[in-house]
Amino acid sequence: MVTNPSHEAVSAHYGWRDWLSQRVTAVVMALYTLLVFGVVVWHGGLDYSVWKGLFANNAFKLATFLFMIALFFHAWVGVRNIAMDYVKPTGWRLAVQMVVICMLIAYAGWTIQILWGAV
Amino acid sequence: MAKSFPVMHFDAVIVGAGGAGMRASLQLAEAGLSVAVLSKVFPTRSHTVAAQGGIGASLGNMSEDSWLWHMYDTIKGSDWLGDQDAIEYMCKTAADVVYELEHFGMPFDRNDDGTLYQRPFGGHSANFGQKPVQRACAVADRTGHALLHTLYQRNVRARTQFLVEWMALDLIRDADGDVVGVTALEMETGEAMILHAKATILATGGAGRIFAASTNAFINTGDGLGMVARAGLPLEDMEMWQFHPTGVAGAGILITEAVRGEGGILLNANGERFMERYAPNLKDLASRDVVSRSMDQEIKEGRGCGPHKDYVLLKLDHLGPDVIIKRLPSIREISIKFANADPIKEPIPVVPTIHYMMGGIPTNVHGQVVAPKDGDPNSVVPGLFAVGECACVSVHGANRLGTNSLLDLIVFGRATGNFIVSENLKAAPHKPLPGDAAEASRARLARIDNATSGESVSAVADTLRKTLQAHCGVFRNQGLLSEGGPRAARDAHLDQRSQQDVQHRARRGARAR
Amino acid sequence: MKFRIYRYDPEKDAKPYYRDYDIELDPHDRMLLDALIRLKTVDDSLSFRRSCREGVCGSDAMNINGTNGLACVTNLKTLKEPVELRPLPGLPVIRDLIVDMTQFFKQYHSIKPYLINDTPPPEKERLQSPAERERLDGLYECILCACCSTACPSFWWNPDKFVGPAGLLAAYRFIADSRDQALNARLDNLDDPYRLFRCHTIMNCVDVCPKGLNPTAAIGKIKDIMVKRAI
Amino acid sequence: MAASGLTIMAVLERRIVKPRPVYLNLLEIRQPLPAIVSILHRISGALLFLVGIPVLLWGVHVSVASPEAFAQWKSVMAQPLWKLVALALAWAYIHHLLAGLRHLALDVHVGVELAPARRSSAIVLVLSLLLTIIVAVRLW
Repeated sequence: MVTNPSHEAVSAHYGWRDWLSQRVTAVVMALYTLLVFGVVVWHGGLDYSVWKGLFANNAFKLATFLFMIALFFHAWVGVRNIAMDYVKPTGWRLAVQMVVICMLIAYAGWTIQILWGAV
Repeated sequence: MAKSFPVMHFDAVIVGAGGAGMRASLQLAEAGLSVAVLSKVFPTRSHTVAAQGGIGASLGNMSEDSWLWHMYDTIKGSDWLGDQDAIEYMCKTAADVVYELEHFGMPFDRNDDGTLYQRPFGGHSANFGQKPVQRACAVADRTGHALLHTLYQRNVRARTQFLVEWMALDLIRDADGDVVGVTALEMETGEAMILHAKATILATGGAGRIFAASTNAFINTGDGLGMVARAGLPLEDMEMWQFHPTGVAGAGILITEAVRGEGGILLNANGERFMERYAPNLKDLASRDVVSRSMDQEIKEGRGCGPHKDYVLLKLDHLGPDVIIKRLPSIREISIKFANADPIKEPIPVVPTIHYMMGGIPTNVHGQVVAPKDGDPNSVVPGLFAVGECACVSVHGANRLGTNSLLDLIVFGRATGNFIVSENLKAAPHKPLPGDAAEASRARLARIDNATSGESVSAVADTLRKTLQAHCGVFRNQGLLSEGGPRAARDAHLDQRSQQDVQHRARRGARAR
Repeated sequence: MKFRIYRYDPEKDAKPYYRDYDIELDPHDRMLLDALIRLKTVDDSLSFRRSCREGVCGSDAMNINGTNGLACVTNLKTLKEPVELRPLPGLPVIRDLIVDMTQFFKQYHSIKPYLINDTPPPEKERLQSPAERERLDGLYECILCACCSTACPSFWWNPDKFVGPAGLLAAYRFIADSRDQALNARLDNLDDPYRLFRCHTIMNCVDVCPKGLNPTAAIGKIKDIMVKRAI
Repeated sequence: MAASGLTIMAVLERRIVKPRPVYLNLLEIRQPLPAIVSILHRISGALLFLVGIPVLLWGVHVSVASPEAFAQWKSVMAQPLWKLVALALAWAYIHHLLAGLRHLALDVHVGVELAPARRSSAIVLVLSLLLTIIVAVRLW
């Protein structure tokens, strides 16, 4: 075994933002989960009127939107992490990441449509 | 097999990447010389890593101290047999080299004022033997580990070239008797090479593994001594071996003297602190040979502990858990793992165990190997240097003072590096290799490769170790030694085993003269 | 005692295989390394690294019954038979239990594992308070045995890009040193989705470290400092 | 350096011999509890991304559309197959959430020692299974 010191520092100079945003989005989602859980318990279950009422409330709509955006961002970082570990060929990895981005953008559009589209 | 080996050229080749080798390589690499350090293990696996207690230097951080007192302790410790000029140089330089290590980043323990903490140690005294003094700079009980890693790190910074898991085979001497490099084997591929060098430095460590019970690592097999002997050069003071008083009974693992420096005491089967009888002044902190002999005496006279009455106890529970955990964490770990005893609660069973080789390859203070020639007992062998435990600058005489081994590595590793740098090797041409540069190694490798029968290496080694253990113990006398010498030679079959080596050595010797 | 050992000799074997051993041990054989040395007297082709035999040099790291550890400090009594010995996971095998650690050391070197302080050194020591020195405890003791990095799934998938627990522990050892002046450069060097942020706090490193060190905690502190610096 | 001699780099380059085996048998390498929680975190995350998000969006979409759609959605969800899907997703969500909270705690240096980390991973594992069982009871 021959070991010689290598000195190349190969930092990409980014990384902490993704790491932090994944944590922040996680907190947002956890809070929203708590909120929905609370509402359901408060009403002692879910029927259509409660459900519909919730989605008529602008604050809840906004909260849901925030949750969805957090979810999509969280998912993006998470799935990218998975791809970085298991998809070795760079081309394939970029392709997977492109597909994921497209899916998430489409989901975001769908979310907007659900929340503020034709009711 | 090819007639000769491929050749690589360097300004300097260092064999061994322990404390001494890497301190020397650092001087050379930082001076811009092309230097290759070859080592049969990765550098941080070298035995320096196992040094525990400290490195001695009269910084005077705890109370007044002087390099003269350090020098006195060293000479007294050596049984007045050390080379006093070399000892003077070492003790005078000690403070500088320790400060240097600190600047390299070594994580020394500290005092409240931010200076280096120093602990008491066996044989360290103030005012020429009057009272104990705190002189040992330490990193908990992992001083060697911190030192070796710091040196490796500093060498990474200096971009030293390491040849890791390369085994040096033989010195190459030309017709003038000058050393012009070494042959070496890359262990992974089995490929042999010639490393052609303007300076060859042996830093191969001690040979503690020739004994059956040893505090030494498995790698301490004395390879460098063999290379020197095969090259027809003499060794010095080879009968002078230090027993460390406190090796874990049965396992041989070292328990640092710092344990006694921090207040640990030795007890016999009667629970008596017997060192008070043998050394009323320094007691448990007397020098190592004194403590080892006293322990051996106690055991011989039937006051040993355990079912076979064959060890004594090292008690430190009275220091309290805080001191043990902060200053002696590895000792606790070793004791729990190897002696089944948590020193916070119970004493550690210990016996004197072979520890350090005071003798070795004779050198001067520049690390130049010397040998008798034309009536001059200290004639320099051009091109060859030796540092560290394998060398005998003779700063340790017949018994090394605790903490002086790390000091020896650093002081003489650095001095040798500086001397070689001052020789301006960069500009000098390589001395040509002799035509048969690889012959001895080639013949030996061929013999091993082509051998179809023989004995088991481990069986021969075991016999040899037992002989050494029986004849070169704590008490050594004329009768035991003169009986043991020939027996060891017989065990190793030196008469028949190495015919080719011997013939070669004879040829070389003739030429060198 | 029964052993089952991963064997591979590049000169003879097309691929690795397992060989079973059953040997009588001596009562003095306490640790796994003692048993391996005894095995070697029976089968001298068996290859493994070893040196200090007391857990400070880091040579004899291997995968023992599925878990990375040092043979010299693994008590035989704690092992289930047959004792299954394999090389450290994820690194190329040179022979038997010996792996090529080049990749591991490359990562260690990449964090500049040495004190950086370009001010001229004082005549004596640079002062450091006991509290500042204490911050290095649990960091400097690493023996580079590679048990941690080769137990880390993130290192398995990206050994060429992820610094790994050992390297990051060393990085934090210098970040935490009051004498080091290269904090920003060190953080810049690690601000990378692979080099630092492959760590997902799986904590396998902590689980196997024979010195009881905690690379995960150190990595967490690096992330902390990096984020605080940025915000 | 003399022309006849070899440089270290030349030696290194010659050494690239045949490809070496790498030992990495995931079934034989023992994974501690925290590692199991961690890999389940990843698996559940992947599941939530691949199945969870589209099912969630579809569910919200149809359920708020009209009372009839809501009722229809409820009846679809009452089918055993969909119940199983819902249960799997519920487990994935609960485990991902709890394991995520554990990771957040580790990130702020809480429970990052070995013993508490083992304990917290056991808690996450057991608690997420328990909650999943409660969901299952509610579903059936």
